[in-house]
Amino acid sequence: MKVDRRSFLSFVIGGAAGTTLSPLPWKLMDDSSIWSQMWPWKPVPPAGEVVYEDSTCPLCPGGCGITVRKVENRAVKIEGKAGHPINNGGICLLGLSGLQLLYGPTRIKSPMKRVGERGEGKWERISWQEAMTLLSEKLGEIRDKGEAHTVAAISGTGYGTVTELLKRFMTAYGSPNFFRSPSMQDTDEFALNAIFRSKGRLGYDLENADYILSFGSGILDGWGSPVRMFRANSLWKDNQVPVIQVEPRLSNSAGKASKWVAINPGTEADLALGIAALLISQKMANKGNISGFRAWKNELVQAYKPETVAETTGVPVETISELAQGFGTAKRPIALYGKGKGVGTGSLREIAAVTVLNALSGNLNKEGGLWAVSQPDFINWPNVNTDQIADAGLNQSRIDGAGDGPTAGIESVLTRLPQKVLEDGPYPIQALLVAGANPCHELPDTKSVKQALGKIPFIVSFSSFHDETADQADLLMPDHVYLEKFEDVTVGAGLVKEVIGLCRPVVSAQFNTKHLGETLIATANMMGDAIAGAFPWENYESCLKETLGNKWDSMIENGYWENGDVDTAAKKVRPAALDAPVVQAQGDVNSFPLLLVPYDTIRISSGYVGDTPFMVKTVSDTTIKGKDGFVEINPQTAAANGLTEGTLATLATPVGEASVRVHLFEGIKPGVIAMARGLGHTAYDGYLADKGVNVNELIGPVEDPSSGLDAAWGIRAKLDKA
Amino acid sequence: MDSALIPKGVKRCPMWQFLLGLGIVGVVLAWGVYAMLLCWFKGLNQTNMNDYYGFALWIWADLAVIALGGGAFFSGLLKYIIGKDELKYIINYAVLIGFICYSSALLILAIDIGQPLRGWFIFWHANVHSMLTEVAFCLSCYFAVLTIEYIPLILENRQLDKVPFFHNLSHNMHEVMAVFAATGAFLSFFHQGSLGGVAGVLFGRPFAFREGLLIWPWTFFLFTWSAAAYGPCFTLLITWITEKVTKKKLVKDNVIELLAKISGWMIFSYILVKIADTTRWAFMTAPGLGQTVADFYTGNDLYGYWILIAEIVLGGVVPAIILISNPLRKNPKWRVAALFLAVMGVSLNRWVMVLQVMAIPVMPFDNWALYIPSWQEVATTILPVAYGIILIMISYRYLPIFPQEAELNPIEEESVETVEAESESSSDLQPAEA
Amino acid sequence: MFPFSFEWIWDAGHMVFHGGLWYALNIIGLGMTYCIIKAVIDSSKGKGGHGHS
Amino acid sequence: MKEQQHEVPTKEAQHKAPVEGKEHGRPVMRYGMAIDLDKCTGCGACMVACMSENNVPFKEDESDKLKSITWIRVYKLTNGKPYPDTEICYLPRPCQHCEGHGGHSPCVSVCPATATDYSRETGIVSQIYTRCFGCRYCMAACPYHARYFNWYDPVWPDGMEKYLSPDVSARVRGVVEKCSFCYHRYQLAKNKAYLNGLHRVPEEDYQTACTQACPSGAIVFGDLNNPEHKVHQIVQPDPHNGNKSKNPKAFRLLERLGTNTKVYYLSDREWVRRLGDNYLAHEETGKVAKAHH
Repeated sequence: MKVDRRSFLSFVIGGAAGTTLSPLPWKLMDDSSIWSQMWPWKPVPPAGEVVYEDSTCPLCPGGCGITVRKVENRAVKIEGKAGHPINNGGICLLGLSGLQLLYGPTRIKSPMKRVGERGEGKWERISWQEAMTLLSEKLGEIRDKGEAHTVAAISGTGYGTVTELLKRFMTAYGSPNFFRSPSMQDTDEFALNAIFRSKGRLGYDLENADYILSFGSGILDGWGSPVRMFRANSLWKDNQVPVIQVEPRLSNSAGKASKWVAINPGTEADLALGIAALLISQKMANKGNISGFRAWKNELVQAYKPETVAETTGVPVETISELAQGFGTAKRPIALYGKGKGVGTGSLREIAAVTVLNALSGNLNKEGGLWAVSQPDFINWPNVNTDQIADAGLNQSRIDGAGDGPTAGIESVLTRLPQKVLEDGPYPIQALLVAGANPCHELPDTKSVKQALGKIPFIVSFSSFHDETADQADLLMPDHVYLEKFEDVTVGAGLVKEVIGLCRPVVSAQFNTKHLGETLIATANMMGDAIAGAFPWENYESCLKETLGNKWDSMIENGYWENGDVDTAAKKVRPAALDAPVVQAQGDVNSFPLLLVPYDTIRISSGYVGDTPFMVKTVSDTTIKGKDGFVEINPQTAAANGLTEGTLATLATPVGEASVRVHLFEGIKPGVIAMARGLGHTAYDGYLADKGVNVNELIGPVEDPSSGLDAAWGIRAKLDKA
Repeated sequence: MDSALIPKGVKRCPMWQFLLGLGIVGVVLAWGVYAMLLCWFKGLNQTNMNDYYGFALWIWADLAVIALGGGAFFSGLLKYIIGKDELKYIINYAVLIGFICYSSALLILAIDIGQPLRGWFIFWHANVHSMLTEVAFCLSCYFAVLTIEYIPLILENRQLDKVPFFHNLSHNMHEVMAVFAATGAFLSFFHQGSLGGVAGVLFGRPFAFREGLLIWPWTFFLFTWSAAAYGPCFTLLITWITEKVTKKKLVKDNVIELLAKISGWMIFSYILVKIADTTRWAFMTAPGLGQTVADFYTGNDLYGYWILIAEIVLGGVVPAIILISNPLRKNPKWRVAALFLAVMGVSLNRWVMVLQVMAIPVMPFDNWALYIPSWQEVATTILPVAYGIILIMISYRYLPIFPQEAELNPIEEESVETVEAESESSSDLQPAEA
Repeated sequence: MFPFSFEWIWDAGHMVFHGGLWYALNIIGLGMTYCIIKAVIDSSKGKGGHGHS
Repeated sequence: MKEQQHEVPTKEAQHKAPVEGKEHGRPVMRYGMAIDLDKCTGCGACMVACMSENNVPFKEDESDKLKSITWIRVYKLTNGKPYPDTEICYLPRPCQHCEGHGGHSPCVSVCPATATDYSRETGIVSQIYTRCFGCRYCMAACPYHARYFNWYDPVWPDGMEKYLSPDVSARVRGVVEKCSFCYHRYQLAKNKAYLNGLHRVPEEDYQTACTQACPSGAIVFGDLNNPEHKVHQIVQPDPHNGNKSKNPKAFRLLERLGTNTKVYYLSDREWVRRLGDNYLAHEETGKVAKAHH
């Protein structure tokens, strides 16, 4: 027994000593250093041959040139294309993170048809053949009943072959109800139409201007072609060009401007006219560009005395005359129109006011001035010879009444669609095709938009992503993502030149998706000669080549086609609606003491494409915290309402209600609160969904009587501690 | 039933009581172990640490226990090198407490690092310019020394001592203990100092940064000095608590008072230097880097001037005076109060040198960062305490930790016990060995 | 820690630091070896302990 | 351990040549940046360019900025004045690649495992992910919060790992990472230069991802030691005054701490320059910063 004890102890000690002296611990150490740096779940990207391929970024109207770095067949990085006429190497964060869209899990991976309830997200994968059969049969039915006009289509923004193909499809099919989702282009075309009485768009020769007066345009927040704007801004810094930003909130644009003029929201037109009046009364005005000048000049000077303007705008008299002096004495001054990213059309009066101001500077269509650029017209397809069913349909009035009354010369008023659908007038919509648009998130008063879609029996989405609208669809026919396909990208966006960029397939299609152009051509061919006849091309690529004609070669070579000297669309301004009533914010002052204005930021994509994970990561914690979104409020106003930094509050407007957090910001006018546009997604995945509030749920469209277009710039609101 | 293992001439509580005690503390221990495993397997996202708070509760606990464990090396120094022989009556306990503190410190470090499997890189790829490297080396070496100092104590267990080899081993180790003690002191000087250096060298953080001597910032010397000064207070405090729990007098007052007195003078001298250092830092160092005391102690909800007062006056000047003055020191109430204050003081100092350093913004446009530890952090910080209590319970029960206990608490019918012990000894050996 | 791990340099810093380190390690190591060996010898001489009586 | 060796950029660790003078016959380079804060618009392109270049991971919720890995982070500064005199300015903050005194940057000197190093060749502060064991001492040492800890294992949503670049290894949970001035791009450029028989890397061949992407052209990157490089001409570093810039518009973050950073900022606005360092009430902007110790 004693032996036991001793042997036991010696065993323990001997064992311990033995182990330490053996190579075992050393081996284990060595191994641990290997394990701990190559766990199986750590991805090891395969290396390989590196190549760069040029393409164009269509994610916003900017049309930047991009270069994609590839390792074997994987795209690993998107960079700005050096030497490109628009961005020359620069690129924005959305463009940079395009690969997260390409490879992202929110892609729709194959055509699908709905099996569960609408919006329930239950889908059944089907073949393209099935999908196109489904579509063509459904449309065929409606058409055969002679109700072709009850089919509506919403396309993405911009001018291009794909949009035109969809339009053509609708024409051949026999429906007048083709809609384009709102963009700066509408504003431009509308301005040309209403004030220049011509077709085309506005062009701003910013690089050559020597005095910039921006009426709330997000020069650095995504207005126009964002990267071009950033570059222009740096150019201005180098040349000490004064930049004046008129805005109720200290946006990035205002923060970087040489002067920020804080103004009562919605009174920009008055300030513009006030300055115009001063230019005239102080003989600094050049009437050469304006027709019917004498008719209204005295009226104008009378109506917009500095004191009156100061009263309405909240801008001190001396500031107004200072601006007039600056603008009047500058050689090449230019005034910018279009709030934030310039997507909202705004009121005719406001466009007119700013345009008049530019006209008074005397350098319309001159270096450093505002240009009336004629429309791009490289798409010259033979007219569709429609059959009588189509003619019958096309003879029906548009459901939104676009083109009649104040909206004369306007193609479509998408913001009117939901209301018309809800009130079944003039006729119900039986089918809706949505391509490159996400009305359920982008349009004001999204609640009624969703209700409206709920009333439409058949909805087809061509979206590449599981966005809010796709969630409401019955049939998904996913389009390629831009990096997987050929497409022309016509860049308007306030350039004083014509640029057409070319998207090309940098990588092969990652999923079972189909180019929208192909889908349209193929479907058309399945719908009988009447429609098939309008699509003589055997596939989209040949259509594109044929359409671009001699431009094609240079586009293949450089990735873009450029035309430096553009034709001007008009020489003279015919002021309109200067005396039109001011478009007020919806809601009454007593029950809604505050003013809610949405703001745009380059870090949040507010269009058809949602924010990428990388972009969301750059959004500050005073914009989103966890799932809560913030409203910016002046400390004064906050104190008056018993709110402190980060307080949870209920934000109510005549349109909707939301729970938000409060961020105190000195750079916003007391009484005004601001909320970022583009948040509050309900679709997509956890990297984007349920973050913040979609401001469109709180703001409804407000129609400008003189244009019929939505001119809402904000809405009355109240904010109560939750 | 385990009486065969219990040292001769002392009385221990019945087994059931002992086991009950173990059980209760064991539950806390288990909770801590669970949290520890969470941190190891799920990673440090289990904590509330963040990129501003890279060092947090744990590192504070680490610095604190090492400072408090300083009692071991300093009383060792006093006994073996300086020759304060009376201290032999408390040195065992000092060693045990030191052993607990240092093993805890090492454990905490092992949990705190993001890649525990690579922890040994700190030795293998040592960067000799890093204070942390110095800490790691000296800490582990000194822990070895403490183990060496603790082993003879274990071997003196009644049963183990019967094994001639063990008997001789412990005897021989006692012989050369002075050498080990000296080495221990040497190592302690450096790792205690380096721990001070950890904060002091941060020239990017004006709140922590201190000028110094050669490569060593003043905090290096302050930390060593404070550990030597405050460590014994902790030893005495724990002794007092043990006496309260066991309801026995375990160490004679003259021993206690001797150590208390030395500690008092050490704290006194330390706090003078500390005040000098603080003044220099507040009026020269920090302003030279563009920050003022106001930047450090205002503009946040937690760290105010109170912390400075609490550390230096309450935790320094006051206990120093109490322990120096004979009448106050000899009065148990005052003495114990002083010990409490002292322990609080040094812990607070370590807290300030870790957490407040992290909290204070350096870039003018940056903000204060305050953080609340997650339960996993708290649990893993309490873990060592539970472990310490258990180790003390077991050691106290089976080892002759307090040489004066038998004398101070004489008991009768000793013979009976021993007889009983002999007869049962065989069956009771396993626990002692296992 | 060892001259063969590659970040090792033969500069003053390394010599001082590792000098001190290895010095301490050796004392500890040799001290313990001494104690153990002596203990083995003593036990074989039958000194101490009541274990084997 | 063999595994780490190939991870170590060049052999900086071994040789400790003086920071001035020559290195293996090649002139010593000090790569750095000049960021024009008046041009910077806070658009965030640099952040995303960096994330996509360097395989930086992302989580579902990144709104806790104290746990969000952004090698280059854009801070929003304000002059603190009430409406309507409020002004804002954006300040992009990559790793400042401190040289400290003789290469003793705050973080390098404290790393216990030599997992971060100051390159005598390029002046770049490297981070060796496979050597770092996550003690986070370097993070405590960095006053710029330029270092980030991987609190979580990086997880890319299904399919997204396809875009990961092979030039930069993905990091695992528990290690520290930070801006490397796109060091891999330097290595590529160096190889190219070698093949072309050049013994210097041409300015345009080595540019960081953020510099390249910045749509405002606010970032200028290059060798501060090389008079031909734009960054040198803008900054005009004064070697006799702790590399302080001779350009009155220029300043460095926390210059007076003696971190001797290689990222310079430019602004016309005095309040912006003053926010770049800690000043005592009576001190004049830009006057006090003198390399300390």
